[in-house]
Amino acid sequence: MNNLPYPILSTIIFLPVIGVLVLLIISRSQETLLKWVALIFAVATFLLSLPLFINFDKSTFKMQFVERHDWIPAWNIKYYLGVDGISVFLVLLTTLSTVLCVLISWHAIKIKVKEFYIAILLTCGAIAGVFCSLDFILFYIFWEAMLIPMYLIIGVWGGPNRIYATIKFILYTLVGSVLLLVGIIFLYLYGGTSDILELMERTYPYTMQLWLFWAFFAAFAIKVPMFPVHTWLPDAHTEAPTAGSVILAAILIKMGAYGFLRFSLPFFPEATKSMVPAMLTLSVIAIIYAGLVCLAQKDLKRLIAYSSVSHMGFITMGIFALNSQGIEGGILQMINHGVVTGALFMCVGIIYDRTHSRQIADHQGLSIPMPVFAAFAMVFTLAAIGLPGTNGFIGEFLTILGGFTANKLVGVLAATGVIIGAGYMLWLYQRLFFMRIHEKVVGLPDMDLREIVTLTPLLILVFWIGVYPVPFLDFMHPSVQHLLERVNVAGGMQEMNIARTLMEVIR
Amino acid sequence: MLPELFFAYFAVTIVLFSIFVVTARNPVHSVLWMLLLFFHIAGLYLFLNAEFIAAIQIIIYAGAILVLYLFVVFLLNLREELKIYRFIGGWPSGLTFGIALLAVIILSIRSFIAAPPGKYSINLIREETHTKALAKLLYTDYLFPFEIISVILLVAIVGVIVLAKRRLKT
Amino acid sequence: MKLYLLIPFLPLAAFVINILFGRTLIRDKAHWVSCPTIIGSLVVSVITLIDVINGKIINEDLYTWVVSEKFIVSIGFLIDQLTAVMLIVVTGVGSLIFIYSIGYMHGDKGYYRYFAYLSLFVFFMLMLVMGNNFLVLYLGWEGVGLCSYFLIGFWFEKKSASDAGKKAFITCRFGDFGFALGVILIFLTFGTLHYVPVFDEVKGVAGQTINILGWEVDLITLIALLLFAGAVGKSAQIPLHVWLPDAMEGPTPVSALIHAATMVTAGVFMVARCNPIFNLSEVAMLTVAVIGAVTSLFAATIAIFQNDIKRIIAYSTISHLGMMFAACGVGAYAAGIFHLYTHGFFKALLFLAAGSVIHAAHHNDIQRMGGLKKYQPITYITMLIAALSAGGIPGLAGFFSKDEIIWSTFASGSPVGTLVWILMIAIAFFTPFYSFRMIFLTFHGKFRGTHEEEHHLHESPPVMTIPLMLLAAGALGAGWVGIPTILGGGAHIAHFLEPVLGHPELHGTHAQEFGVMGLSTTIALSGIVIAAILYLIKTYLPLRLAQGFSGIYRVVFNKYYVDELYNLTIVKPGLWIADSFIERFTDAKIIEGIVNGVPRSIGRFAGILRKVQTGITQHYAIIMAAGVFILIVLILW
Amino acid sequence: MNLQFPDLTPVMPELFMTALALILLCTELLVKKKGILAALSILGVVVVAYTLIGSSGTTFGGMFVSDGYSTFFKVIFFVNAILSVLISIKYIAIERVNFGEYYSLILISTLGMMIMASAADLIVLYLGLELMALSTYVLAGFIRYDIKSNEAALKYFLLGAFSSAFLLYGISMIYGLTGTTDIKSIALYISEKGLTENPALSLSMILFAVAFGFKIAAVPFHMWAPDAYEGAPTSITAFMSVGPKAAGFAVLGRVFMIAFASIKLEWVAVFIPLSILSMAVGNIVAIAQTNIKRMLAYSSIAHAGYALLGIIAANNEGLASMMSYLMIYAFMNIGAFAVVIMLRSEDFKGDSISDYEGLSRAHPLLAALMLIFMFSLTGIPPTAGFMAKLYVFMSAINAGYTWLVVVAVVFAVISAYFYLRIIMYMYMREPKVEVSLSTSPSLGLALGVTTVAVLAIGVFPLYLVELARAAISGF
Amino acid sequence: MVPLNWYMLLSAVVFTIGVTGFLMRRNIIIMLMSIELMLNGVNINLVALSHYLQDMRGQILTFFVISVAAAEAAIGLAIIIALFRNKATAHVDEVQEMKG
Repeated sequence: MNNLPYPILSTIIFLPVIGVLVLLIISRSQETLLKWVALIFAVATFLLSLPLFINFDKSTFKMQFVERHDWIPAWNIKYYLGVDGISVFLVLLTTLSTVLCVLISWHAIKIKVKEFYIAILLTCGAIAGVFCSLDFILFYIFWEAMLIPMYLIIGVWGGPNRIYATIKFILYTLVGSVLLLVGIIFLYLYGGTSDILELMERTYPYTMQLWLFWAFFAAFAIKVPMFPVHTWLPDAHTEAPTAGSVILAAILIKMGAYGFLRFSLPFFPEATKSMVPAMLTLSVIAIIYAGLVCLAQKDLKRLIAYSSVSHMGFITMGIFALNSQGIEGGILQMINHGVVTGALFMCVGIIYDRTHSRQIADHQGLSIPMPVFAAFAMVFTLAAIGLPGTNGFIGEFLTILGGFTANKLVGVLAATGVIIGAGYMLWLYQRLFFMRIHEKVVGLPDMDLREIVTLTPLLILVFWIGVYPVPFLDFMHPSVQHLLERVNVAGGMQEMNIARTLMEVIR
Repeated sequence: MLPELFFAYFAVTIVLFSIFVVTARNPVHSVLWMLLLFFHIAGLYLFLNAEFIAAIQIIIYAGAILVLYLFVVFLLNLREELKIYRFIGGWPSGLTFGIALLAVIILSIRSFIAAPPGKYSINLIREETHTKALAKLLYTDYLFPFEIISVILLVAIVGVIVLAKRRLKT
Repeated sequence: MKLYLLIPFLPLAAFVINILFGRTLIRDKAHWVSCPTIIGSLVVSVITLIDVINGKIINEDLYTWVVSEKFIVSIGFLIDQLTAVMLIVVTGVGSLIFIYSIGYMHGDKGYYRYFAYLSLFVFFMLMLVMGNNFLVLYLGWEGVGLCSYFLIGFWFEKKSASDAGKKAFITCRFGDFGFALGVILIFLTFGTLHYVPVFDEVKGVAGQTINILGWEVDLITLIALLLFAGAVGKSAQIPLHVWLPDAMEGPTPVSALIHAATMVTAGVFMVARCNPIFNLSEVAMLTVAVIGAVTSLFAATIAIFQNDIKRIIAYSTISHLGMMFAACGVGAYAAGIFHLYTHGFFKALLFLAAGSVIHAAHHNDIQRMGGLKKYQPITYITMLIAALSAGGIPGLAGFFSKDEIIWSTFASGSPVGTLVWILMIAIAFFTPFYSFRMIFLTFHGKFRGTHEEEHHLHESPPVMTIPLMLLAAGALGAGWVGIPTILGGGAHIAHFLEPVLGHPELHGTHAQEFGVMGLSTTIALSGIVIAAILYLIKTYLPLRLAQGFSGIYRVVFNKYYVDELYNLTIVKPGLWIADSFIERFTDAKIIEGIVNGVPRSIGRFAGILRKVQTGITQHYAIIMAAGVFILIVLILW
Repeated sequence: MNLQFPDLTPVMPELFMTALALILLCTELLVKKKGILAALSILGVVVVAYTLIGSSGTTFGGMFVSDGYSTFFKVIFFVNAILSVLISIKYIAIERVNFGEYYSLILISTLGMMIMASAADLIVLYLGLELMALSTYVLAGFIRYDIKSNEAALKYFLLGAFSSAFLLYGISMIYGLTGTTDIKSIALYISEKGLTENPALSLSMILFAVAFGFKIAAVPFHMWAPDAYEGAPTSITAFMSVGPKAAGFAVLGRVFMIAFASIKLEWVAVFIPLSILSMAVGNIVAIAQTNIKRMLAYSSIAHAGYALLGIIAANNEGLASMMSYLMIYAFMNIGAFAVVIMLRSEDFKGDSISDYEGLSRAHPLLAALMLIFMFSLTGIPPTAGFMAKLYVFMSAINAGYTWLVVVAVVFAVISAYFYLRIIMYMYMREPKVEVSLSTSPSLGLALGVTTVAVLAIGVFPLYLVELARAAISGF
Repeated sequence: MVPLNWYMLLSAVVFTIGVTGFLMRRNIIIMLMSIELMLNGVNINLVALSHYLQDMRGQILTFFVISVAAAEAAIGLAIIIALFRNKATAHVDEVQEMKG
């Protein structure tokens, strides 16, 4: 139970909403004030979310900081929040990203400033809600509500082709989430409750599991995004404003992976097991396929977007490896990817703010005018290619280890993704920062204090997780163990059931 | 045998007149066929011991409604009307579905089972006279629908005024 | 007090300080941060070495690094005999190169950056050799690769430099791919990654097989080969050798430190470290020996025709690395490590001397040099010592280690050993030949450059020449710790390393040993002589020979077209697939075709469907009637 | 002879409503300011709503029943009437049809709906339906100098009369089969006499479905809707996209759930294709529209398809979900129309989708409201539209129609395309024309009420759900 | 005695003739008359049933139908007149401002 003096999870979700209300009453001409109010609320949310990290009880898999109130008694739907080792970091990542998104947009956003910060705060609040919800319907509401501000963020403040991108984004994700909705309703009616923990305790018939698995898969796979439903992401990333890309990369697409962990695995263990080969195959295809596509990109953001797909492939591979290393690696990689890819998008944003071009060819020799920035970008690039000592290594290694344990070929193929990753990232870095200086970048100012402040927390996280990941991993052990027990025990029961039916048939 | 003959006469004429109504080139002719049709239907009602209904069929339908139609028909440009084709494009499909509908309706009412007779036998109605029996019911059991009809007629009055008024106020 | 911790963390501290404050505060005083720290490391290393000699082996965990269920790995250090030797090589050679760099890099605008990277490199290299488990090894492994990437591409404005850096990193990644899988397989087999338990239990799993894609493969062999794949990448063996020559784009001291003395030898170190695993697999040993020997010869032949002074030395490095692997492959790990140790000195010296030459000549092409000995006497002498040492002239450091290898291969008694021995003998000819070709072309004869260039020629400053001289001393005498018993030496190093590396079974008499020694010496001397004939006396001959054997010449001169082959078979098709097939076809046409096609066809369908709404009331009514009809038919029949 | 005076308590709201309409007709002659009429009608409706309390019971020999079910629908009708009046005041002045009859007709039409909702006898039902329909025909053609309005009225009228003829034929058929027109007695007779297999009964059921399907604008009986919605005065479009549809659902629920209870399987089989087709045609054709009223008309067709899911579930929970759906739909749809109306000014039509381009630049608040309504119509939380869809999906899945819900959600995605297009125009395009809004306090009030309702129900649907459940409990 | 079915058949025929007329004719007034035909078809049915079931309900409904028909006719004709004023036509296929 929550032993803090305030309902921490509700605060995380709704403090941004309060911020939105405050923003609403401020005149739109006072842009500086708007920014500061948004920043203050974002920072406050972040600070208030820190007890999650400090006060978390690492010895139990049980939900913590639980809040539970009646919400729609007629449907037995509760306002039920809580975090465990799987979700706690995602919540923290969300609150951190909010702050960074506000900061990174400080000068980049020039039109409809008020709406922009409203949208940012709403998105982050809703995404935090997704990670905290322990009630299915509540979960789904946050899951979908996030789309509204995100639609605007990409569509209003995005690049030239933003309308296509945003419509693609929203329709793509809607296709998945409506199937999720059907699945949720089905589960809810089957179990008579929408309490996730309670539903998790039940066993479901195998055929039903299979159907529901695919329904859930539709939503989560699109969100992740897994091959072959990944094509919305490059467009969305490319056209979104920097903050939008950061939200997308850092937290939004984690919702999919989180969904797999929180729902698909424990709810449908047998179905998951029988679908593992398919899932692993898709993951590996994503890793290699997206990696190769990266080699062909000419647009900065598009390249990083595809690299995101590739990295998310590692995460899904880890998750569906169904072993401790894989899943913990997957969770850690979720955080890592959030940090690193988020940071890379910020880097792109910093470049874009200066040159207003996303073409790789328009930038060369950036490290001459911007040495500090080059150093920052280098660190994130290295983290992205999984260099030991950075966070990327731990996550990638654990997921590959998990994948290899589950299926050797998968592990081997995934490991090739590491080579390709080094290829495209270093090539990108070379084309951006090295070689003779391009005339367009001559005399660009280096990062200012705000930008340094924005990127530094991520830099610290890169090294912290890379050098000493144990504090992070410790959060996960009980929850992941519990999850695996659930998957494995249920699997045993399934076999028993099959055996029993076989016996009956024989008799 | 006589009732059947009567019925056959009425049935044949009703059907024929109906067809004439919908096929006549000249709307005035249509209205006039309609008039004849209504008289025959009224005759059929009489045959079914429904004197009052027969009476209002003639008074309201033939007397009021059809006259209204006639007025409006004359209001419109008839000369133009006679020159052009009377059916819309794609009328064969309309005809097809009309006939198809008739076929399925007939097929489905073949096995029609009527409900058991109620208390208003012919004798009872004769005893009380048809109009009185109907009126009693209208003012007692069917008072509520009767009141609704009054509102409907009111709407008709208001509606016609609103729609057909010539001058715009504002 | 864990003193040994200072060894890696002093350079790390130097890196942090330099990278944080270098640009603003330290600037051209960066060496005042880096040099003292590495000398400090050297001092501690020496102390540690003495401890080790006294029997104090350290195996300690600093802290737990990664925990996931059974997967528990620490940041921990193992300092045994092998490590101690490596520590001396790294910090010793490193210190000298650091000092040398002060002169060489003087005035470069990336001065602080250079020292920062160099310090970082030393840190990772030390982590690599000091780690007590495979994951720390991997950390160092990738870390040195990274620094190599930085330093090769140090002059990043040059496209060739940044290309070379990238190439080095990515080529190594191919090897690391195998290495990482090997590490994973080790964990899955032994449940731990720490050396001691793994090596203790390795005998227990001998003979086990593992199913890979339906093939039953010997587990130990697989692990060994996967690990060796990493070594092949890092130590630039065939087929992953292509990056090392290009790596010469970096500053010359970097080539000396990273691409000669330390990083590239990491592969040898790793194979030696994992000798309990390799020993159990004949196939793996055979592979190591053959690849090593073939690479060695291969690189030596290429070196003959190169004109870039640094590339010659680079190919020479590949060749020597091959020899070390060949030694390991026949079980003579100690010989390999011994050669690693001596090679560290003479090859670093060669590079530094070459650097001194380049410093004066401002280019790398030996065809445009000549007669430099009068301008750069110290450089000339030191380089001569290095070349003699490399060539295996008796008495010098290189001779003892090289001879040890040749003898070991000869005496291993296996057919492979004999084959390798034959190749080694051939190399014994080539090595002095190309070394002296280089020296003759550089220092002897007349200067062949422009007059203005000649004007600039001068001896390097003391800060560069002193390290040269110190290294020359090493190239001379470093081998004396391993003088074989038949020559009256104690073969100290072999005995010293025996607890870790074991002792190879050698079958041979003293007479044979003398015979082999004599043969190789003779051949080496003949190499020098032929070089002298071709490049000092009859200088017209090389050209004529090249014309006479133009086919062979062209193939070898172009490095057997390996780069071109890779370009054609891997890089080009890879990019083509990425661009034309996946990006333009699969992604844009198929997936996006469906993704955009479905909404588009819905939109088109909407356009058609709205035509039903004709605006004519009867049509509406007809549709209603049709609806009624269809419903009735649907329900009643 | 029994001339007992009937109990008037249950029918009180209807009586008051009639009186109100008549009073308005009379006052129109006296007052010059039409705003007073509007205020009067709103106040009157509030009073009528007040009389709803305690009006439960059956009267007129069982022909009229006032129960929870009818009360709930009457509340929808009142909401519809009040909001429609609110959005009309300025609008009909702009359209220069500011006549007092307008309000009376709205009220009479509402009266017709109320009678429909309470009808327990097919005769009453028919008359209520005609009352509602006739007044709506007139309202649709209210801008009589406008050819579009004429056309709308004409098409609506012709097809409406056509469909009610079908209804009558169905009534005659069932009358012949059962000898009664009382809904409960019909049910009793059918189940007692085992008429369930009789094709004539099925025919009659289908004819009912056709007539009601017409009122709720379900495909293929929807053809009138786009034209009528586009041509009718916008306020009336709002009015008739909610009121007659809700009334249609009210009678649909009562007739089919009670009278045809024993042939559930058959009528469910009728409504499933209707529902699928409605969702399909409504959502797909809406994509191709350029006129926002027409687009909303197709959207309204699609929403009928969703609400039909509640009917298809064929149980009390299904009905409750359908009722909640309609209530929510009333708010969000009228809200959307209120925005549409706001764009209409003296010399600017403002009903083309392209008129919304860049609306957020000049009128951010209005754009934000439209955004809420559009998302609500799409069914994205935390708006009420989501809860509406959730509830009907829940009841449909509960009844075993998971596949149907899958179809429904797929079409919901398609619907997102055209709803979000409006938002895209408002927020992501640059304005091409200067749009001046015709604001008025009443319009603002309507927008405020609908927005608050959409959001409040979206976040706290419990009251509505409980209300709907309570309403259905005595069914 | 004439069987009930005959009446019902007649009613069905008249009804569908009305339907067909409605579906085919261009003239709005004739369409209106077709609707009247349909209503009359229903009325025949109702009166006949009323007679055979010995129940007055059918006739009462007929009475209401006739009244409603009157109201409908009035409003329908008013709409036609309003339309005619704006666009001088009585042909339904010429009234297609709105479609699609």
